[in-house]
Amino acid sequence: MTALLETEHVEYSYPDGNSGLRGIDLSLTAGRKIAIVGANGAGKSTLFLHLNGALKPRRGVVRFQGRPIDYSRPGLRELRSQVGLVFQDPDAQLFSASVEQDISFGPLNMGLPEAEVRRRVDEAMAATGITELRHRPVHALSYGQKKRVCIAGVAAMRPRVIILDEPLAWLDPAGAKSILDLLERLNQEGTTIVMSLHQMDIVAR
Amino acid sequence: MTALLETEHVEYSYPDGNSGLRGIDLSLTAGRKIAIVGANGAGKSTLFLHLNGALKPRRGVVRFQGRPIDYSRPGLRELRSQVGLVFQDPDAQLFSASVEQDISFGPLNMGLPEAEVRRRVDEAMAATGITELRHRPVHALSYGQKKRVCIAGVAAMRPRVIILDEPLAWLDPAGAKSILDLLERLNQEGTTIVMSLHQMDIVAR
Amino acid sequence: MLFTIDQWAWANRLRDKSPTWKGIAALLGLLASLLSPTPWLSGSITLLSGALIVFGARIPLSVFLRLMSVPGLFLLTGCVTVALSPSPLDPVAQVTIGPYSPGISAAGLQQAGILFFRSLGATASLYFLVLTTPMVDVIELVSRLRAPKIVTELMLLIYRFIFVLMETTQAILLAQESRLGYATQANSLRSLGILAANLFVRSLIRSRELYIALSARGYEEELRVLPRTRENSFLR
Amino acid sequence: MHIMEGYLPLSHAAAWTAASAPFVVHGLRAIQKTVRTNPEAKMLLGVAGAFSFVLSALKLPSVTGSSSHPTGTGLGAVLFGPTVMTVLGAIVLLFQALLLAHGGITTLGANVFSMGIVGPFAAYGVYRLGQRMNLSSNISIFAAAAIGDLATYVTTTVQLALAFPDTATGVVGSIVKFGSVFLVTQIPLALAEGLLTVVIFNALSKY
Repeated sequence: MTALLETEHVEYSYPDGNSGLRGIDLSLTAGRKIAIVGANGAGKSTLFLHLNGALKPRRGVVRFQGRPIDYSRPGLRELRSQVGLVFQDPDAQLFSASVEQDISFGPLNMGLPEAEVRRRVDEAMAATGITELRHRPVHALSYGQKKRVCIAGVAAMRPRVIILDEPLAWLDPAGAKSILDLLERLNQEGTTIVMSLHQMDIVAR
Repeated sequence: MTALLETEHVEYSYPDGNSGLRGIDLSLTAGRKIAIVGANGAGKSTLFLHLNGALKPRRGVVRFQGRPIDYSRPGLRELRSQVGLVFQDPDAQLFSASVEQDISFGPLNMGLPEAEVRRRVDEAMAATGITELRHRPVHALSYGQKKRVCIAGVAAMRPRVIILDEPLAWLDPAGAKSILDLLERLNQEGTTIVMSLHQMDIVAR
Repeated sequence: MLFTIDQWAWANRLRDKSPTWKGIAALLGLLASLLSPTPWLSGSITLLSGALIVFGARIPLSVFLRLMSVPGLFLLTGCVTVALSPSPLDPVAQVTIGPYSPGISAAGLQQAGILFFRSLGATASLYFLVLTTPMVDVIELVSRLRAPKIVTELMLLIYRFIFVLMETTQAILLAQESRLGYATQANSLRSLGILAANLFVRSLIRSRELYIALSARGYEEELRVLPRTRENSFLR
Repeated sequence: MHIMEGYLPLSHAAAWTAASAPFVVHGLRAIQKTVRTNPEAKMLLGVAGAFSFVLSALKLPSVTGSSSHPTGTGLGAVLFGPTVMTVLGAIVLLFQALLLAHGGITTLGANVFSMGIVGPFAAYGVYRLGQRMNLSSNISIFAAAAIGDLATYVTTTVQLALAFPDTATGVVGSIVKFGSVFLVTQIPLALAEGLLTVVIFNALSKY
């Protein structure tokens, strides 16, 4: 069985000379739930941006389903419908004040018909437990609720993998537990889950 | 010996009806180092904003050095040069371009002569172990370094009390220990230290 | 907590009514106020809008009254200025200061009166729309008026990021205040400048982050979103 | 200085809207062209628009002690250019009308003309002139922001005077009336805005 996502000797350095990645080898099997643990600044976020094609390695190669990533526009479109990325800061990725509209963005970009988009939005909201937030403005939501909207926005695209950067950051234990439960459920429904965790999260749980 | 900071039956509720404080009585003796432990949303941050005059209680009274807080402009100026507040999220309180500039903000506002400001900035940087970061842009620092800059910015004002909201949040154990050591040192030099801790911090250490 | 109008727009009893109808009603109120030859019509529109806001949308009267007083200073100085004349032809009241004899003219007074009620009626009509209609619906309405796509896209982004940046601003203001940033006038100017510069730099970072995050969800050229669902309305 | 909802007669409201329209359309075309080659520009403009709204919601410590709000007109014109600022200014003015009840829908055209067109173009012109005359950047920026502000107020004054000519002395008399009421209060604010813009640019240069 080939790996779903793989990196081989991936190297990257930021234009401003900030630390990047040095020879990362990684192999993710489909269906798993994986946590990557490391200190701040260890490059987890940088790695994740490579897995979704947002960054291109300076050296080495990233493979999805055995094939090197095709960085052309249609290639990236295909990759991004399969590999979803949830960022750490919800305010960095929620662009519409309407929960419903924000979640519909990804599915619409995939070119799905409106009825299908609506169905997926409803399903993603149900799965993440935010159905009753449908008509609330994003700026009135709590931090944890915003996190759920972000996850729903990616889940509505039904990717094979969802990658989450520090999904537990800034959440209290109860909030963190409910996000972990949600990820567990998505995983059992067949989505591969990759997330980065902070050392503190491990110590505490 | 009178208490340095005292609250008596302090009540507060947010305009949006969010939970606030209900009848808080607190008495802090000068020179001590005190931790206030409570779950998220217990109102620790709200309480701290009262101690520094940023919020005015709806009922009850806050006393500094035995006298009720004077909420006039000069009264608050005096209070805030004596009671320093370090917020939980460093990104919310670091607003200058460079480390040195940020630390000088408080002392400059106190109207101190430039030479004295420089001396205090140097001292505060030395005390918090960030002298070598002096000319670094704030946004390029790690989370732990930012926390230190925040503490230095308040310490440079030489307040009698430094109040820290969740100083250990989101730090790994090594980072947390070094912040605790730093607070211990400031305390031994005569500064009263008040901090809120999350239950998790206690579990972890 | 930030903007009273926005808060009520999301939490009033007419929220889910068709934005098109609400828009048409507000427009009629605006036009009628502007064209009203007497204070009677514009005055009635003020009362009608107020009634719809208070009894229809169930927004407290105190909120409506407070909002009506927002443009009060402009209205008052504006109307007084219209009524005053450096040398009135038909003075109602006049004073002589050396060679000048300014006063209030009868025609000016009448004009100021009409103007006063006209502005109130128009303002109340606008309040009816904005207090009952969430901004997301207003943006949808703008797009139905065939505004260029880029306009509604920018409106969507600006509306969302007003709140993100506002939150940052309030946090920084609090932090600056607690380090005496606004203790004197000179301090205030300097602190405000630092705040604005910082906010600008953070805005640039935010826009970069947003681009990366939206690209990860397949953004290429257009910010496409679903129109809101609304049951049983033949004119959505 | 926002002209409130309903204050201008319909004919004037329509005329100012017609006067503003070509500038807005031109700005929109320029933006559309930029966005087509660089899709990231859309996010930048969106966040920049939000920034200018938030800036205008801040309180400006003024020399007189009364507080007002910075317009950010000069800042925006120098940073983004006046063409782009017209579009951002128009949307920000719309949001100010809808969220804060500053200004209005029927007076949007007139307000866009004074604050989104005359202000930014005057500020940008002064800034470029200052650069060409090799003035220090502090002086150019101060002058750009302060004069951009004043130009806005003068425009508003003319708009009000045209709508409400004095019964005896006509439009000119009315300009004097409105001018003396508004300008006296606005000059200190224009100076404060100029100072603030200089402080912002100096702080920005440290990044």
